[in-house]
Order: sequence, then structure tokens, then C-alpha cells
Amino acid sequence: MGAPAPELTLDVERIRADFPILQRTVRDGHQLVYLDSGATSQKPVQVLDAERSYYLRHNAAVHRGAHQLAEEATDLYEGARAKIAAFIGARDNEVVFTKNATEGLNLVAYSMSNAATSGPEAARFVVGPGDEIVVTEMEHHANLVPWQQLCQRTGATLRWFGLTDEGRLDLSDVDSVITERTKLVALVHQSNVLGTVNPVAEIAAKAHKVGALVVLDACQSVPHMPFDVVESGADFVAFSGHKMLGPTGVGVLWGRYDLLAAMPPFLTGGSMIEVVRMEGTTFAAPPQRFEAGVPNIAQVIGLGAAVDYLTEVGMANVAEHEKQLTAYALDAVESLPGVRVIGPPTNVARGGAVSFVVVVDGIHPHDVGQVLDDQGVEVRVGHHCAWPIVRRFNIPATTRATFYLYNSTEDIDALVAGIERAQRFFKP
Amino acid sequence: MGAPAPELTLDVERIRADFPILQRTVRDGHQLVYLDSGATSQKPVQVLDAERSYYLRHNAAVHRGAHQLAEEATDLYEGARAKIAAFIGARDNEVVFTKNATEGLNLVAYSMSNAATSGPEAARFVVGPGDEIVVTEMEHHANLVPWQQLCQRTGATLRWFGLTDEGRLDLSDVDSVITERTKLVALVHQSNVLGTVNPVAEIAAKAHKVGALVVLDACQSVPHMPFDVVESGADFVAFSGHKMLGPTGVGVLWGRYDLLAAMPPFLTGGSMIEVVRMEGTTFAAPPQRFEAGVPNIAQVIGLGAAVDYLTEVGMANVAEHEKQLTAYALDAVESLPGVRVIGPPTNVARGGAVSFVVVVDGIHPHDVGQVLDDQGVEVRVGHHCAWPIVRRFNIPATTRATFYLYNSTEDIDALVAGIERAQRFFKP
Amino acid sequence: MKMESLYQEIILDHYKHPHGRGLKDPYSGEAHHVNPTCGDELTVRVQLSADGSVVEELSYEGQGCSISQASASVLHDLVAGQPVMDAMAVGDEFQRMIGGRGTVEPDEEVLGDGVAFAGVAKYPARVKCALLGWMAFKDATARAVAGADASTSTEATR
Amino acid sequence: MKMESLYQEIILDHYKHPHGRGLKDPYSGEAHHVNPTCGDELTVRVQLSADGSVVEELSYEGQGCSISQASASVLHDLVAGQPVMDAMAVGDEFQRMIGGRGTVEPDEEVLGDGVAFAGVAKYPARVKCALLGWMAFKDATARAVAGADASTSTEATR
Ligand SMILES: Cc1ncc(COP(=O)(O)O)c(C=O)c1O
Ligand SMILES: Cc1ncc(COP(=O)(O)O)c(C=O)c1O
Repeated sequence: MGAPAPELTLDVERIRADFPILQRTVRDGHQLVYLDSGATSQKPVQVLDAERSYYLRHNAAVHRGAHQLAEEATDLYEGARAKIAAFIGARDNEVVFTKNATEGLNLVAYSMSNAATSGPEAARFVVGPGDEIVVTEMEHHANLVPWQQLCQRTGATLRWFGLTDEGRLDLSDVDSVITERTKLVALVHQSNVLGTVNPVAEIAAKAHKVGALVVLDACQSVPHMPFDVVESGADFVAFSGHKMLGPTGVGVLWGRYDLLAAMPPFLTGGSMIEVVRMEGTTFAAPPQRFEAGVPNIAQVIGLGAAVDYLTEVGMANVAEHEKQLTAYALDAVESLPGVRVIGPPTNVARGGAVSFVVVVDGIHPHDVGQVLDDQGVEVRVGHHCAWPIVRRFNIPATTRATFYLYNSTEDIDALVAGIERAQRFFKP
Repeated sequence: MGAPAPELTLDVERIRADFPILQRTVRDGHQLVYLDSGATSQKPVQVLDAERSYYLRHNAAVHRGAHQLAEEATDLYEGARAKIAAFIGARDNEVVFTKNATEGLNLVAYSMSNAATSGPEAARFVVGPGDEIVVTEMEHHANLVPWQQLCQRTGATLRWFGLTDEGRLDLSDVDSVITERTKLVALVHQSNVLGTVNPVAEIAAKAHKVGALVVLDACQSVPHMPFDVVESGADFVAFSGHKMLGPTGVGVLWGRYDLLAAMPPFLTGGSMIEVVRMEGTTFAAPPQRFEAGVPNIAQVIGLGAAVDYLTEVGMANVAEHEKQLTAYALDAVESLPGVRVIGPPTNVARGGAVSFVVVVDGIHPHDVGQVLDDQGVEVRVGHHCAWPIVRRFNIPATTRATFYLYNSTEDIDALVAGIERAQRFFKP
Repeated sequence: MKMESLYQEIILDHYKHPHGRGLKDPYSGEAHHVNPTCGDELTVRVQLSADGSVVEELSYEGQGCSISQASASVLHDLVAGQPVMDAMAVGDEFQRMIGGRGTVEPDEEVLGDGVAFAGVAKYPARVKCALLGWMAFKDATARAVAGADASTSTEATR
Repeated sequence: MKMESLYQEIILDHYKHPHGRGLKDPYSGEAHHVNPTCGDELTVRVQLSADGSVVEELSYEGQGCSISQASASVLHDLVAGQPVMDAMAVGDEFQRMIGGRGTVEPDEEVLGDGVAFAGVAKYPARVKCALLGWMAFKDATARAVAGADASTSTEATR
């Protein structure tokens, strides 16, 4: 077995009291052990209450009505924007609400192809044959496929950084990958499969030197560590509310204001216009320009409450807590005979996603997950929407445990016991 | 004054008990009179409870996990799809969830421009110079601007039907507007400003005769009347959950399966793929192909509960109830001296949106709305995201009252009293 | 009664009997602003002195609610004939009051009739109405100062 | 204990000692299916009799979990050497059982070892695993019958 359980920074018992779902049982009475926060986090009652109280007291279409409910709803919606902006060190008018991170990333990709048929102020977003978009081999499909599609629409070429055997970016060829032809570099901050935290500022500096834009997928970093958009070095940052204690149905795209202001719209319709005539339309300033239609009002308000909750706990504490759990888990999982961790084996520049495969006697990750589920331990199996990673490591899939502020070392003990059970069960 | 109050089909008192917000007061103690359901409807506790119980018991990422929570969440999500499909007479796999109707309409418009760089199966969606897209002068911006933008991206030409003085479509030139050049006709079922219900089947037949696709904006019809996608005659139908007792942050795009199956994807990322390689990606079958990323799970489940609620009340009853209210309101508002209704003056092929302007002594609609709000009567003022309509009628804006199943004749009495008060207040 | 705090007598007076309405020639700067939410629009023209230091003339034309129209009328009274610097200061003070959510004590010395709009601050949806003319004025003046081509350009008040 | 109802002894046996694994030549139809959720993949080849009425040979190769691999092994046993019509009927019955959420009483006469998969029906996330080989088989056979070009094509099991 691994090292003794560490003293944890957070008072997990107190936190868990805010998450009633963690009290439930699954599969014939097993206590739920939720180790799938990388897919989606659970929500504290504070978030549910914020949404419900909006509906029960203030529900109205924002930015459209002049009556009192509409005023109140607009205040709550814009108040949440201000909170979320402050949470990531941004200005309010740089925060665009989307339905998830995926939409935010697509927004940038489509605005870029729209630039070709927009005015001269959008010229810097135009890409075409001869131009290159750079991604990495560890991207989630959400930060890979939109760029493949942008290339398909425009004739630009997709290039990428490969991975080392430890699951880090292989930057040995950085100067031949990021070149004068590079128009945009899109990369993940923390890999949802490997846990790797990438040197974003360093890569962004290289990209900016050649005049390329930098898009950061911060889905697995904003929920888990202190994060500042300006310090990140990126020009655009996308993340999802549902992975950071917020409701489903809301994401955030942050962009540098000067870039947002020059960028053509993506989704068009109500609330994002300036003047509409049958012959043509002009568009509002950001962030409204990128929020077409009646928005996800309750969800944005819920995300505001999630940010309040996280701020109260303290993001540095959340990060420290997860670091402790990750160290404990890495140690325990690596010490299991026949089990191999996919991703950095050391707890440096690494977050709380522990992916592994059972190599000796080759139990398929799906089967490992099933045995774990049978004990109430909920992990994710498969390619985790990052198929190129499992191809790179020549494995069919992984079993992945991810941690959050409500997880304890007991959860990891249950994981380890479950893996051992799977090994016994599938012994040849 | 108008006619005596009619006997109503619905038991409004009983219904109102499910909508706690209707008990609240606004502006120094005035009882809330909510006449802005055309912008967004209020939500019954049943819908809020469905969302909350999802979060408290079953929250997990759908279609991705193999553990019990993920199974339950997926069942709830797909169960809601089945309910919503049944509600509109569709097959389950023809129902795509979006964040609002606006996204659904943009989805079709972008898929069409994406068709140019997709495989041969998408050929029928390609538009370019010489092709025409037909809309109407009564479209909401959500069903106008996306088509203007599609034309801008592709070089196609936008054409439109004008309006008669009564606020109906002027179809006198139908055969010169819908021609062999027409590739798509996009129109609204029921106008959110005028209340006009358009002869969709007739126009769809003309469009289909020339091989054009028909996109229907059903935002103001699906919530208010029995609706069947097949009978509608349209190929695509978009509507929003928040206008039909559902949560914010969810909309529906229905499409004929053979069309969806041939259509290129729009948003790309997780859950909509078949096989992903760095070099290229293939896509899942509909509806998954069009639902990229972790979806608005709780909102879809909430919309399922909304549909249950509406089904229980009965859509024919809802329609009848609103017809009664509309007749009463039209009568009362038209009989006010100096007040002019914008939209069909008779209650035929017409829904529950009553827009008006005070022409004698010209009180601006915004000021009328403010006086109403001061009495607790919440209406909408402005161009209602259908700016070309107010231009057409040469007015700055309108004041608009819209009705739903929880409105009573007393609400309309309050509206009328408020208009009279505004007239007194602004008397020169 | 709250409504009367919004619709002060002075506002209704200016609305019913606007000052300075009707576009005048010549002018050195013009701006056309629109409130995208409700469709109110206003064109404001300024004629600056030759050295650009004084707003010699301010005229406007437009359509909109009582608040936006009365505010344009008050704008005319407060700004026409004033040094540009002073006019801008009045605009800033007006904006500070209107955007203050009712917590800002307006400076009556500076704002004159403009203080009548203090009640608007409590109605966030009407803030843009009250500012429409003022934002157009700032824009028109900026264009005049920049010696920019004075042609009409549509720009929303944000 | 639920898990044992999923992982029946027969399934584990087929998983550890698969029948018919390894692609064979010649073949008249082939299909490569993928489960997009987890990445499991399977290539199935069929060799039909000259008149197209009998599945003379069925072989496969792939990677995946115990359920998908054992299911392919059972597929081989139930289908190889059988008339196409009968093989399709077995496939339909298998699919009916697996998709039945545990409410369908499987026909042991028809399914033989296949009934061991009855427990999968209660695990919706595993349904696609159990069907992977069967869907690929149907596809491969359809291609063989259509005399279609037997080249590999990727298609997901839906
Ligand atoms: C007729 C009509 N179409 C489209 C929309 C757009 O709906 P949403 O803003 O929910 O996308 C609305 C409502 O705003 C509408 O009334
Ligand atoms: C690294 C990463 N990027 C992008 C996404 C996509 O987020 P969503 O599905 O919420 O849009 C996820 C999660 O699914 C993720 O982990």
C-alpha cells in the first residue's frame, strides 16, 4: 500500500454537508464515492437555492423589459457576470456567457471563419490556405475538432505538439511548430486525462512573438486552482460552469476586450444587435454581441453562487487539498502491482486526474470501472473525449479518478480497494 | 369599455397556485400582474422540483459515464427527449437540444454554409450566389439575422414577404417571391408582436414545390396551441423552453430525420463524434451530432416536466383559454379612445399578443409601460426584437401584453385601467 | 408614489415643450445614436467656435420616450453656448448621477434642470433613455474636434 | 450481488478463451464498428456461401471490454455455419433481450450461450458493448449480400 493518509487542508465533512447527493447510496446500498468531478462536479445547495430563488421571485427576460422583474433579473444576471469576472481577474465586459466551454471554443473558431466575409476591422482573424493552427495531442475533442473544422472551412492547416512518454507536451520542436505561419495556438491548461498542467505562459509568449492568438481551454484549471486571465498569457479562455459547482447549461468565454471588439458575431438574433433593417444589421458591443437570444439566466446566476462558494472556501485551499489527494492517490495506485498510471507520475505541474490501466493480466478499463461502480465508486472509463491521447499511449482506454473539494482520502482508499477487487475478480 | 368578462376554460386560481412568483408584489405593494409571457413565461414549482431533484439525486455527465449516476442522468435526459418529441408529434431522434431557439435557427444556417466544405451527401444544403433565402417582414431578429448572415457568408440573396396594414403576410406576390431560385423559406408561426398566425402549410407547400426547405420559428406557437411537426409542413422547427414553462437555457430544434442525417455538424466537440484522430474526425448520427459538449441536462429535464404540466392541462385548453383572453383584451383595448392595436383587429388566425400604441396625444410606448409597471402591470415595450415590424407601421415602438394559462380577465382589467391612467397622466 | 419621482414636472414640461429641437445648419459635428433595446433614436448636431473651444449651437431631432426627449431638451439648455470643457463636465456629472442607482447626490449648481432626472437612476431600464442625447452630444463633439468627416453615423448608446 | 449477474461465468470464459478470433480469408463482407463512447472497436468478416444463403465462416478481431469481446466470441459460435436467415433471427433476439432493460424473457432455444448476456440489459451503458459485434456482423452480411465492395469502412454502432 501507499503512504499514510495526509492531513487535509479542507474540512471535508463540513463541505460534504452542502452536497446532499454525496449522502446517497448506489448499487444495493453502497455509499456513493464520487470520483468523476472531471466530467461534471456535484452542486452545493447554495447554487440550487440561488437558481430557485431567481425563478420564485425575479424571473424575467433580461435586457429586454423595462418592468421591475426585468430590472431585477438583469441586475442578478449582470451581478453574476461581475462576480465571475472578478473570480478570473477579468473586466466585466470581457466575460461572455455560453452554454458550455465547447460553445465558447466554437465561438472563436466560427468568428474566425466569419471574418473572411466581415469588415476590415476583422482582418486579423482571417485564416486561409498557408496559415496554420496549432493544437496539441492532449486536447479534449472540444479544443480539437472545432479547429479541424475551421481548417476544413478555410483551407488552413492543423499542426500539433506531440506528447512525451510521461504525458507532458513534447516541446522539443516548438520552433518548427510555432512559426510565422501560425495564426492561432489552442491548448489545454490542465489535461482532463493526464492531469498534466501545461506551461501556458511560455507557449503563449512564443505564439505572441509570431503574432498568433492563444486560446486556452481552462475547463480543468479554473475549477481547481487560482486563475487569472491576464497572468495566463492567453487571449481567449474557455471553461464550463458545471465542472466548478455551477449548473449545467452555462459556460464562459473570456476574451481580451480589444479582440472581442474587433471580432465578428457568431450566433445572431435578439439582444446582440444595434440596428436591424431587412437590408442588414449592425451589432452591439461585447459581451452582448456574443450573447444572442434570451440567455441562460438562471444558470448564470447559479454560476455566480458557485463562484461565491469557491471564493469562500478559497481557491488556494482547493488547489492544496487536491494536491494532497493526488499525491496520496498517485502513491497508492502506482504501488498496486500491474497497474500503470497514464500521465505524469510525479505530483509536479500536475492536477487531480489520475488515469490508469491494469497492464498485467490486461483488465479492460471498462471492466475495472464496472467493478468499482459495483462498490459505489464512480469513476470514468473510456477515452474521456480525448481519443488521441489513448492512441498515443497505445492503450484502448483508461480508468480515471478525478478529485474535488468534497473528496477525502477515504474515497481514494475505496478506489484502491475496488481496483484490487477487480484484479481478483478478473484473475485468469 | 369592452364586453363583459367571459367564462374561462381554465381554472386560473388553481393554476396560479403552482406559480409562487405570481403572489409577489412589485413597486410599493402592487400585486404583480404578469403580462410578459411572450418574452418569457413563469415556471411552475413542478419544473423547479424536477431540476432540483435531478441535482440532489442523479447529477452526472450524460452519455459519457458507465456508473450508476451517469446511467440515471442519461435515462432522465433521454426520457425528457422522448416526452418532448411526443409533445410535438416527432420521433425521438429528430429532437435536438439547443440553448434557446436562437441557437436552433443558427444551427441550420451554419450547417448550410458548412455544407460547402462537406461531403457530397450535404450537397442539397449548399447555397451561393444566385440562390435565394426567403423570410418575412414580421420575423423576430432570431429568424432574420441568421439568414442575413448566411447570405453574407455565401453570397446568396435575402428576399422577404411584406405585411398588410392589418399585420398579416402580404402573399399577393408569393409566386414572384418563392421561385426556382429559392433554397429556403424561414418564417414565424405566430408573430410575437402582432399575434398573427401565419398559413404555414400553404407557404410550405409552395416552398416544397420549388424544392426549398422550410424553417419554422415556433417560439410563440408550441407554448400556446396544440402543435404537430408533421402537420406543420415544415422541415425544421425551432422553439425555446423558457417560453413554455421550462427553465432558461434550453431550446429545441426539430428536423426531419433524413435532413438531419445529411446535414453537416455545427458545434463540434465531445459527444458528437464517431471516431477522432488528429488528422480528422467523423461524426455521430443525429441527434447526438448536433449536441456538442456536456449538454444542458438539468434544463432538458426541467423542460420535460414543463411538457408534462402542459399536457396535463391540455394544449387545446390552453389555446382556448388564451383565445378567450385575447378576445376580451382586443375588445377592451380597441375601445379605449386614442389607442390603436398593431396587428389583426379580429380574433381569427391570431394568438395572444396584443400590441398597441396611444396615437392621440402620442404617449410613447415606453412611458405607457412605465405607468403600467408603476401599477404592477408588467408588459413589454420597444421593438420586441422585431424591429422591421415597427418600421413597417411607421411607429417608434409598441406596448405589448401577452397572455398565458395563468392569466385572468382581472389581469386585463388592470391593463386597461393602467392605460387609462397613462392617458390621464400624460394629458397635454 | 414612485412614478412621480421619475416623471418630475420639469421633465414633462421639457417633453411637451422641447427646447432646441430641429436640426440646424451649419454644424461641425453630428452623431446619430440609437437605443438598441427600444429603438429610440436621436441625432445631435453641434457647431463649435472656430477655435473649437465653445459649443456655439446644439440642435437635435429624434424620436423616443419622454425621458429621452426631455433629456435632449435639457441638454440643449445646459450646453448650448457653453465652453466645451464645461459642457463635458456637465455631461460627466449627469452621467454620474444617472448611473448612480439613486445613491449619488447630484450637484444642482452644475446640473440645473438636469437634477430633475435624478429619479431615473432608480429605474435601470431608463438610464439609457436619459443618456441617449448626452452620449450623442459627446460623440458629435469628439467628431467636430477631430475635424472628422461630419457625416451621420449610426452608433448605439452603450 | 449484482455484478455477478452481469459477469456470468460463461461470459468470463468466452472473454478469456475467445472462439473464432483472428481475421480469416477469404471473406465476402467485412465491417469495422466502433463504440464512440469508449473507443472499443471490432472488425467482423463473414464468408457467405456462393448462393448467399449461409454464413460459412465468421471471424473477427478487435479490442474492448470483456462484454464486447465475449459477445463477439458467442456471436461466432451462434452464427458460423448457420443459414443467413437464422443468423439474423438470432441477432434480432439478442438485440431484443439486450435492449429490454431486463424486462424481456430471452428465448434460450434461440440464444444458447447468448442468454448469459441477459444481465447486460440492466446496465444501459454496457448495451452497446454487447451489441458491437452483432451490429458489425449485420453490416458485414449486408455488404456481402449487396455484393458491395468489401473494403473496411468505419461505422459506429448506434
Ligand atoms: C417569435 C420568436 N422567435 C424567436 C425568439 C427567440 O427566442 P430565444 O431568445 O429564446 O432564442 C422569440 C423570443 O424571444 C420569439 O418570440
Ligand atoms: C479539458 C476539457 N476541455 C473541454 C471540455 C468540454 O467541456 P463542456 O463539455 O462542458 O463544453 C472538458 C469537459 O468535458 C474538458 O475536460
